[in-house]
Amino acid sequence: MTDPKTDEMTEQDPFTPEPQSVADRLAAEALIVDVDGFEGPLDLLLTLSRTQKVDLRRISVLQLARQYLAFVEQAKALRLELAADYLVMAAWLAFLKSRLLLPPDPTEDGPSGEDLAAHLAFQLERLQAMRDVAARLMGRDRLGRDFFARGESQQVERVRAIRYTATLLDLMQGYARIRTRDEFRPFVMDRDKVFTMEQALERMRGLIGFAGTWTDISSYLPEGWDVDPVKWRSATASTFAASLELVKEGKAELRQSGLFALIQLRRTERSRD
Amino acid sequence: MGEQERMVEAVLFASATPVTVAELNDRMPHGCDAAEALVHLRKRYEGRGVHVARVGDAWAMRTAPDLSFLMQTETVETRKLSRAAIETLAIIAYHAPVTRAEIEEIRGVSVSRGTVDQLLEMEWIRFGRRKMTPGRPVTFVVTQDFLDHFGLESARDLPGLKELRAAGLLDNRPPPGAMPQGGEGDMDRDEAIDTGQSELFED
Amino acid sequence: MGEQERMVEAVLFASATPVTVAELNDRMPHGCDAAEALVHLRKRYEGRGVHVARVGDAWAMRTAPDLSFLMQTETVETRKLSRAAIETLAIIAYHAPVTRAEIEEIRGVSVSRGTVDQLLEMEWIRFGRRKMTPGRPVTFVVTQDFLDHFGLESARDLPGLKELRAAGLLDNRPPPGAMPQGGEGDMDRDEAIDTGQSELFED
Repeated sequence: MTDPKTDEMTEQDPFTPEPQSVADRLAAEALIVDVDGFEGPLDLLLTLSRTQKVDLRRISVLQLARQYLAFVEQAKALRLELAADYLVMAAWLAFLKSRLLLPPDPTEDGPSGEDLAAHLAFQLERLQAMRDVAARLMGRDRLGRDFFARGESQQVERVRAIRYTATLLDLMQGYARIRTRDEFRPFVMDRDKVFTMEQALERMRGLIGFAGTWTDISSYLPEGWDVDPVKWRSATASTFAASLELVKEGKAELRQSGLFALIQLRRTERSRD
Repeated sequence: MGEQERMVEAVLFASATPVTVAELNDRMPHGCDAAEALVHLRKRYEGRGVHVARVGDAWAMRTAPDLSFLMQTETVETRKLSRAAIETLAIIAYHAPVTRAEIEEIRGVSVSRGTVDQLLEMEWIRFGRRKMTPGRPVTFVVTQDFLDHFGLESARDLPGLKELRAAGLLDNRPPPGAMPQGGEGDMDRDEAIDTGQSELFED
Repeated sequence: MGEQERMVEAVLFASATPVTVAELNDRMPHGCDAAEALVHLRKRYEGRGVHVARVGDAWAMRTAPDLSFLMQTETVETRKLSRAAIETLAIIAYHAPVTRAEIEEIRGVSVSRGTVDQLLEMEWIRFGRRKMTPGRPVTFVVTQDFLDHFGLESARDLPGLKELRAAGLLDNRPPPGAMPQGGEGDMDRDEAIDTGQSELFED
C-alpha cells in the first residue's frame, strides 16, 4: 500500500541503541533531554532498557538503575534543568539499587528489592506493549484514508406530519352547536319580558313630579306592558317595588283602602318644598 | 467480478458528486476501460436497492426510487381539529354546495382563511361549482376522503340530516334585509374572534 | 434478491455513518427483520469494491481498503495526533474503562488536559461510568467512531488484545507495598471485557 501510513509512532525511538561508548551515548541522551525531552522518567528508563537488547521481563533492573543514575549525573554536569520527577526517580532507583545489592534484611518490612524490580520491569513492559499496540492501531486501514464512507450521504429527512382528526360526533356536535345557538339565546329573549325594578324606578322618578293626586300605580306601567300577562306581571311587580323604594326615599306616599283594593300613590307634600 | 468493476463501484460509492467516464479512466490504472466496467456494474445493480444512474454525462449511485420512503422518518402527530374547522366542515357537509358567505351567515362569524385552507389541504373539502348568483362565488363541497374518514357512503348519510331538515334547521335562508354576501365587511372583527379558536392553524 | 435485503442495502448505502439494527428495523416497514437481511447482504458484497462492515452494534458500507489508491480526492487529512495522544488512546482502548490516574500510572507521566480534550473532541473517546473506588473517578472508553475509524467490528478485535491479556499486561497490578486497589476496580474492567462491547457503547 501507499506511503501515507508513515506513522506518528516511528518517532518513538529517537535514537538507535547502537553499541557506542557510554560517554557518547550519554552525551547523545543529554542532548535529547535538552532538545526533545523524554516523557518522564519511565519513558527514559524504557529507552535506556533498550540498550540491554533483552526481553523486558529479563531486563537487569540493577543495570538500568545504574544507567539512569549516570544519566542524571551527566545531566547535572551539563547544567540541564531536570524536572523533580526525574530526581525522585533517581532517589528511588538509588534505594532500589542498594536493596538489590545488599542481602535482604529479614527484620525489615515492606517489599523486597526483587518485588520492586519486578514491578518496574512490569511497568516498562506494559508501557512498551501499549506503544506497540498503539503503533499497530495507527497502522490499521483507516476511514477516510484507506477505506471510505459513502461520499454523497443522503440525510434522513425528518418529516413531521400533523394529522388532524375529527369524529362524526365532533361534527354533529359542531353542527348542533351552530344550529341551536338561537336556542341558547332565549335567556336574552326572556329578558325582553322582564321589566326590572331599576327600569321601573327610573320611569317613576320621571313621572312622580306630576303625581300630585292619588293615582293607581297600575297607571305607571310602561306602554304595551299591560296586554301580555307575563309582561304585565313583571311590570306590575317592578312598579310596585319601585313605588316602595320611592316611599322609603320619602318622595311618595302609598295607600290601599282594603284587601286587593287598588294601590294608590302620590308625591309627598314635603318633596315639593 | 472484474477488478475494474470493483474499482468503478468503489469510486462511485465514495464520490460526493457524479463521476464522468473520463474521470474514472483518469483515476483507474492505465489500460482500464471504465465505460465497459460501468455497463457490467449497471447490470449488476439492476433491481437492487441501489442503482447506477446516469446524471448528465456523469455516473452516480443512487438508492432505488421505490425505496425513497426509507430515507425519511416520519413522525405523525394527531391533533383534534379546531372548533372553527369542525363547524365549518359541518356546514359544508350539510349545506353543500355552500359559499363562504353562506358559511359565515350560518356560523354567525366570518370564516378565517386558514380554516378553509386547512380543510382543503386535508382534502376533506374541495371547490364545487360556482353559484349562479351575483359575483358567481365559489362553493365548497365535501370530498370522498371526507366520506371515507367518517365512514359515510354519501353526504346524505350524515346522521340526523333528515331530522334536522324536518325541524327546519337546514332552511338556508338569508336573514331579512341582509344580502347573503354581506359578511365580508365584518371580516376583520370576526377573524379576531376566530383566531382565538384556531390559533394553531393561522399562517 | 429479497425486498428486505434491498431496503437494508438502500439505507446502509445512503448513510455515511453506521446504522444500528434497531434503527434499520425502525425505518423498514413493520415486521421486517433487518438482522437477517444483513447476513445476506453482507455475503452478497463479499469481495466487491464496497463492503458491508460491522461497527460495534451498527452497520455501514465502506469501500474495500485495497482500492484506497483510487480515492486521492476523497482522502481526508486527519489531524496528526501527538505521541501522547496516541498512547493515551491506545491505553483507553485496551484498558477501558480506565481512569485518568490509571492512564498516568501506565504512561509514567501526567496526562495533559489537552490530550484528553483532543480525543474527546474527535469523538474517539467518551466518558464511561464512574469507577466504584474512592472518589468515584470518571472513566474513559472508546466510541463507535473510534471503531469506525479503525475498521474494528468491536473493541474485542483490537490488534494484539488476546496476547496482551495472556501476558498479564492488561492486569491492574498495584505496585508492591502499595495498598491493593479495591476489587471493584478490577470488576469493572472484567465486566467490560466479559460483557463485550455493547456494554462499552451504551449510555
